[in-house]
Amino acid sequence: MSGTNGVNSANGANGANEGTRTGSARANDGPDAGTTGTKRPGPPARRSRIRPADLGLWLCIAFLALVLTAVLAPSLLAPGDPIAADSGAVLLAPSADHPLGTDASGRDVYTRIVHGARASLVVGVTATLAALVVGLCIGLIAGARPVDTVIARGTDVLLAFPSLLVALAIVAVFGAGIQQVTLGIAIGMIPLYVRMGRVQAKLVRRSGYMTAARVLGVPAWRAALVHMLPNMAGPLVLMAMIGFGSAVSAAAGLSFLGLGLQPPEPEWGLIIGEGRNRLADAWWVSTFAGLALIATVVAVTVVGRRLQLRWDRGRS
Amino acid sequence: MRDVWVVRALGRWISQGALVMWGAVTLAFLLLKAVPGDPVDTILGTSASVPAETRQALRTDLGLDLPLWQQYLAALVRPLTGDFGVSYRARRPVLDLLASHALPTLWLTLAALALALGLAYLLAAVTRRGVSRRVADVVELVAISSPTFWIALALAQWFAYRLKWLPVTGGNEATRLILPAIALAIPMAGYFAQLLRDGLDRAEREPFAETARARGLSRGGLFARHTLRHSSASLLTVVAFSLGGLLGGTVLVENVFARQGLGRVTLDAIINRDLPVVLAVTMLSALVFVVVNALVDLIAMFVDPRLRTIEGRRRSVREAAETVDPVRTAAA
Amino acid sequence: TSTGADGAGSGEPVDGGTLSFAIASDLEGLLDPHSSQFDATSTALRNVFDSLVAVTPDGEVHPWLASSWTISEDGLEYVFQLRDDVTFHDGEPFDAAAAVANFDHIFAPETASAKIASDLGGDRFAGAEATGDHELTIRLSEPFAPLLSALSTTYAGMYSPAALAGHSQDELRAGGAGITVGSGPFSVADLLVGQELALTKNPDYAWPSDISANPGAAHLDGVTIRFIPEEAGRVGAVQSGETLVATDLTPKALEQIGRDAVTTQLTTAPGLPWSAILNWDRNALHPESGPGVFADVRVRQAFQLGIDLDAAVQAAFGGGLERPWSILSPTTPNAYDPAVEGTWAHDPARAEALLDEAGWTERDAEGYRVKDGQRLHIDWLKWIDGNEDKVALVNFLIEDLKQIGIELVYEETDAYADRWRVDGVNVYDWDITDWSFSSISADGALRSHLSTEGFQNASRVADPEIDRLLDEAVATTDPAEQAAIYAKIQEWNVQNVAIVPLFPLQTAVVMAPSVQGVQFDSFGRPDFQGAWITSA
Amino acid sequence: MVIEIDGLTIRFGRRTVVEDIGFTLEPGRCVALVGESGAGKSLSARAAIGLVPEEATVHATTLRIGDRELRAADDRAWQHVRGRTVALVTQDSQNALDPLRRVGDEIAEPLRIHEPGLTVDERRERVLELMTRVGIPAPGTRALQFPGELSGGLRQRALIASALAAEPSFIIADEPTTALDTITRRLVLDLLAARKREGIGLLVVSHDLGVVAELADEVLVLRDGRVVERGAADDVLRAPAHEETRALLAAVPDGRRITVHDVADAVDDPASGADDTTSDTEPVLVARGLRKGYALPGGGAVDAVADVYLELRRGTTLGVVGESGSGKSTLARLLLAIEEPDAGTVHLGGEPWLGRLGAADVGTATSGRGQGRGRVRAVRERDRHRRRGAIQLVQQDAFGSFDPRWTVRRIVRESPARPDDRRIDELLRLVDLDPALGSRRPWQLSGGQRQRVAIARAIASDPSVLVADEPVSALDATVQRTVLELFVRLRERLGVAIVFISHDLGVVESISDEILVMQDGEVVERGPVDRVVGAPEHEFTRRLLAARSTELGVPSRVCVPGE
Ligand SMILES: Nc1ncnc2c1ncn2[C@@H]1O[C@H](COP(=O)(O)OP(=O)(O)OP(=O)(O)O)[C@@H](O)[C@H]1O
Ligand SMILES: Nc1ncnc2c1ncn2[C@@H]1O[C@H](COP(=O)(O)OP(=O)(O)OP(=O)(O)O)[C@@H](O)[C@H]1O
Ligand SMILES: [Mg+2]
Ligand SMILES: [Mg+2]
Repeated sequence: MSGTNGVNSANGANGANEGTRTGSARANDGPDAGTTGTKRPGPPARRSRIRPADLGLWLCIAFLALVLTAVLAPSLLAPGDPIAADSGAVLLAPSADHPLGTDASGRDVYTRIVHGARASLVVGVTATLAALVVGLCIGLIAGARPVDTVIARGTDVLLAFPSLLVALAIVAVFGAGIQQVTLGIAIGMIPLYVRMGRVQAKLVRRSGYMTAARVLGVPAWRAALVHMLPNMAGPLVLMAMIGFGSAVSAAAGLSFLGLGLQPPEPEWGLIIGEGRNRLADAWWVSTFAGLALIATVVAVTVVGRRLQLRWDRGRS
Repeated sequence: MRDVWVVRALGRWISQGALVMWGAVTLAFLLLKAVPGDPVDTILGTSASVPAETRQALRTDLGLDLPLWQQYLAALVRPLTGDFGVSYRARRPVLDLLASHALPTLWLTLAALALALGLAYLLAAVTRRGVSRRVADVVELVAISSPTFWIALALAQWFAYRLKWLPVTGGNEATRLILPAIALAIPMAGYFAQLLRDGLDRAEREPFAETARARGLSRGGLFARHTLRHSSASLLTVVAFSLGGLLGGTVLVENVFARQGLGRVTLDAIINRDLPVVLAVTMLSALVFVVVNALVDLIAMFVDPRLRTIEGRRRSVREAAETVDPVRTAAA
Repeated sequence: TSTGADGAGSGEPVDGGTLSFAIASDLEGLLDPHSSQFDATSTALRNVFDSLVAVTPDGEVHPWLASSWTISEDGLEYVFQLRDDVTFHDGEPFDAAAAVANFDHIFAPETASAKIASDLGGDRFAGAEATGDHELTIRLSEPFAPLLSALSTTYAGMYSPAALAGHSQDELRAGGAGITVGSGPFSVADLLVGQELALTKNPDYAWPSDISANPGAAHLDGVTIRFIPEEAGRVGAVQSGETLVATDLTPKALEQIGRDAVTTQLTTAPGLPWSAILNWDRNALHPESGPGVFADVRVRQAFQLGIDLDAAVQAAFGGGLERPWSILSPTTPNAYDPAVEGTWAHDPARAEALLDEAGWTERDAEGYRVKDGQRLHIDWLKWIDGNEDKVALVNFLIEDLKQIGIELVYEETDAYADRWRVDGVNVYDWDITDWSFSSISADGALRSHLSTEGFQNASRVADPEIDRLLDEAVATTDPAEQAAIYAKIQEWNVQNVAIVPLFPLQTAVVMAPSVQGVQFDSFGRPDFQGAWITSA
Repeated sequence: MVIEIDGLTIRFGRRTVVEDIGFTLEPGRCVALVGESGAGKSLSARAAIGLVPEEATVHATTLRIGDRELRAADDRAWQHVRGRTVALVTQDSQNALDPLRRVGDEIAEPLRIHEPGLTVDERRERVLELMTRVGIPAPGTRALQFPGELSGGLRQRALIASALAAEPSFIIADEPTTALDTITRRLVLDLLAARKREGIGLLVVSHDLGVVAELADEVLVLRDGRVVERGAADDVLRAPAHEETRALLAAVPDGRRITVHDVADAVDDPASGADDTTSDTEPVLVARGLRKGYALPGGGAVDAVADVYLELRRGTTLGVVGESGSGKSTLARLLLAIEEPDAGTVHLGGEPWLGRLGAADVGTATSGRGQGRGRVRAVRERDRHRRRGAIQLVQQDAFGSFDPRWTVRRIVRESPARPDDRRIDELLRLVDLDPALGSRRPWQLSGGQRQRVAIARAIASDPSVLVADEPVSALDATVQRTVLELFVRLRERLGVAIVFISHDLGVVESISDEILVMQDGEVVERGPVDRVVGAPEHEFTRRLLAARSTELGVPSRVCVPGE
């Protein structure tokens, strides 16, 4: 984690030289160390600092709240019907009635984008979660050596496939549709998560507390459950939060190619695809759907990174 | 001593490469066999006017009535003799088909990669601190988050249709390469730039950087002589990983820009269950993966002598895995 | 109807230059006209292959590779006198033997001809024979009037016999220089799969049909046909001057390009307009599931009357298109029946009455009609190409039908093959699909769709009366009689609703003003033999 | 030419970490900054070369180097000074050279910067000369190697060579010896002393008074960023006026054994272990013929532990010393049975604990793996599981040995004894921790506190053997001392036997009854501590001792608590 940590840890009190090799224990552990005479502010003091950069963070959180509303209760944000065509309102430019214009079938683009959030995000979340769970599990078993080698090579094989193509192939096999797309994207992402899972598992396995657990006679299964899983999960979950963006993009990409969700249900990639031939005279269709997608991914990434930073800092 | 690590690396690449190729072919084969529907229908259409005998003859011709394991064996062995079969759909030798499509994609990918790297280095070098850095951070984040096909659409819209600066459609002339390459490069450039900057930050906080500064080296000197190499070393592995994402991205970009290329061939082949083409593309992409990884490995070992020992490799893989966000890498 | 450029062009022809021409479809595997049924094949290869005869848009037949012909009294024997001055691009001479080789190829099973074999009469075609060096005799087993018009198409184009003999069917389909060898004004120079087809001028060309304005070799040095699948791409390519000619454009695209900037040729192709094909017998293989909703003629009629096609076509395609009334395009020679116009205008009240009558009286929570617990539901399975204008059109129809309580679901799936046939048996697991079928002869369009044995008879019409009418029509040589029979069939369709025409199959070709002398065939496909590019 | 600093104050935001410090550094003289960790030593020293972290604000009334006033100097101005007038030798020699560049290039860098006129050949010559000067053998080949290919000592010397390259008048050495093993440490000290004799001014930062005693002329003792005592080195070390100085001095391992008397004042709890009166003759831990090899990457193998025998009795401490890589940790892992040996056995409390049962009787390890499976069965983890609590480990990196998400209480509770809350409080008190700390998480503890938690967890199951692998190496000297005392006290009170591993002979000496000296996996010398220290038989032990005795140039008259 030192990498992401690095981005901001310039303000970490002890800078880069943390670690054990320097021989500079950080606390003054005098003869009276039993009493809590810590004079220097520890990590908690650092955490409470609020910086102006947080404005961006709060904006992102607010936006995500909006997106979440769109997923759970789209009608709150856009009461209209996202599917019903209207031959009287074809390709209208943004106006008071249609803040983001209408598409070729006379449907309100804003309504479609709001209602499209669910499909786009559900695919992203489900696929990412699935990949995450598989990655965690495989990472966890990938301890015993022969198994590990097999898994490592297997992951290599899978990584040789561009993940979008994997998703494509899955959709080709099982047909287009929301479950298939989710499955395809999940499978496409799995090797990455397995890889991360393995690395995390290795890190944890090699850690002092796993040695300690062994010495303490903690059974292997228990150590896996109480030490490995939670300690692996943290970084993985946060990476998944960041990786979620690519899942959403991939889903949109598939829909865009006509292989994802099927019209007339709204979905962001689909909306972008529907507007692609009308960019010259009806730019609003593709453009706004794309912006919604980008903004969501940015927001999730920002929040994910911030949490990751916190997690890292919490442990050093 | 130097020879030893090169030889060892060679052995590793060959054995792992063979394994990856075999696995890739097997997977593709299984997947395609799982696809419902008859490739013969793809070839002849579903019209009832085609007599059943014709269909059967074609099936025999394509080897589709052999037992599955024989088909699998053929899929594995025939490529070794340079025989990749005939595309079901295009009715052309697959090798021909790939030969004419691989090059445009190669150019596109290379151009995009070069562009992304160039942009990333520029950004990372110029926006080290201050306001510019904060702006760059945001811009890069947005770039990373933008779907390739959307960027492609936007670029086509503005630079080809509206401003008419660049041609709309695909081809191999340099001018026709620019827009697709940019579309592919933008998210990658953002990602690379962030990685680079991260690497620079990290390197600057290393003790050797302090030592170097203590010798009187300027910031620029530090960048040029020390930190640049360090951040590049970690970027390299990521570049290798990004290749997969890049190939995936070409599907979309080639689609938007009507470019001839592997991406579209693959898309068509998958949709049409054109097994020979899918297998060949799979092999090709696995081969590219293997070769590029080997190359990157080699370059990395030249850049970073620590990688020449096994322990060093282990450590660096671990570090890369810790620092790099591989999810993003693949989707870049 | 065709508007815009007239064939001749203005000013003196200029020699030289290469013209680029943008089309939508890739030609991968479609370069053998004898096996392909796709428009793109014909669009791309019209100038590569010559045909025995040529047909004007109004159906007049003119000599081309055949300088004259006679038809026997009983209409069963056609004797063609062939030109003796024709050579193929590879130097092979054109003679009766070469023509026979072509017909043999068309009907060879491995060719798996998807179109032309049937257009030539299918089983009626008894054989072609060289009755002299340059005399070709075609025999039919039954009279088949549309033979000549079928012979005029690119799909019946004449290959060099050497090319046919020297290449496998796979190679012919894939095509390329040295494989796709005809005798036309241009020869295939290079094929970049997925990208372009390069044609170069055949300098020796001296045998155009007498419809052609240019008696000799082409003025252009070459034609580059570029495949640009996205409409926006073709529009952009024309706007930016990357290509001088483009086709496959929707009315909205034309608006976008602007009529002043280019010359526009609009042709409504003869044959079946873009239509909804109603499946009368869904679940034919699973009778236990009951017949589909369209088994009941009242439901079909309600469907026809419930859609507001005028508004939908207008909204989906812009002002350029007139809605169709008949299953034959007005441009189909000797066949169109103007009497059907206005006979099935939007009438929701009548539609509702018909549905009530058919027993669909209850309504469910969402307002759809229900009978025996089943919702009145129609699956519309998308056929090949769902560009967004067509999708929009369907979306409007969905709304119209919702008003009268019918639920229409449009499925854009790539797995349509599964819904068409399983184990080689046609299944047709859908209520509606959509396509068009361009054909210079009415028989070509109607027989395939409405005869009991028709290969495109997706409605599963099995009406002896119609079969009889179709046979009668091809048996007669009197155009007026023919037109009367076809009128009956068109009226029959309005009553029985096998097919609902949705919008005219209009081919739009746009050309930069510098392009002159392009001629168009009945389908609106450009012929570049007489074309040139002005330097201005 | 002097460095003159006065009124130096450094702040991070509102936090002042260095306040009003001043000193003058002259050629040929050495000023030392000492103080506990975090006292501000490094920051003060860095201020003299203008390399305080960017986020810090620095004020000084005087900041002069030679006749240059550098208070308001920008980076460019500092660049002229750095390397040419003042050079810096950082503590972390492992990482202070760019691992991607050749050693020669790194040494040459100051020349490149400050003497751009030199030709390539001249520069190379200078580099070789420098390398010879700092005692790097075969400089020609070394110059072409990468830092990673050099041993720690060579790296440290290369670093010094690089600092000397542009012939600076002053060298700042920040903890120059901390992470080094004793022998290398000696070399570096000698090297610095020689530079001082050559007339270079030294500013040494260390919490190690041994180093200070040897090099410094003047000492500044810092605490919390303030000078609490300053004066001539001899005076300060001999007669420390401030208690901080005294604490620092007390912590210096001086080879004197820490005895119960040292810690007696803390013992008043009659709790556990004291009931033991049975004879000590029966050893609790016996290892026979232990052998463990690792395959080397690229073929070959290394014997990390080769044929080791040892016996350990109740209440005694066995010290294990040796250079880095000599196999100490591997031995520990074998004793704990978390690694399977290639050969040999371990008996714990008289019962088989590790290795093949049959082979135990033979006594010597004959061969590797596999044969005679039916008869000779290795002890399995299942057999050991119940007895795990009897042998426990204290690791060097206490922080790393805790699950970072857990509270102290939960960490201690993981012990196989499953202590309840009352017992945990008791244990915490036993290791001198306030039970209130039980709800904290590892990162909220100081290094010493963490080590105590680790010890508390280890003794919770009432082990008969405690294996401590470098338990104090990561702690600074003051804390080190208190932890050592804790070990002694626990040993006396609980009767636990301790295997104490360290690379630092001084530390081992102060706590052990017997010493085992390891080199390359083999035990080269063993015996009672007095005998080994007093009359070393093996050459290697002598070297370790030599390095130790000169380094600890601190007069042992200084006051030690409890004496
Ligand atoms: N970059 C920084 N940001 C914030 N605080 C810092 C930074 N660097 C050092 N400090 C703080 O300044 C104080 C003095 O640090 P300094 O490194 O000088 O200590 P030191 O005496 O060298 O300790 P050690 O023996 O551990 O090296 C410490 O409290 C430290 O936490
Ligand atoms: N898992 C392993 N795989 C391969 N070699 C190993 C492994 N563990 C230790 N070694 C090697 O065994 C030797 C002894 O290592 P060990 O860790 O026991 O040394 P040490 O005396 O504890 O050193 P240090 O003081 O640095 O901790 C070293 O050469 C080391 O490289
Ligand atoms: Mg320090
Ligand atoms: Mg060790």
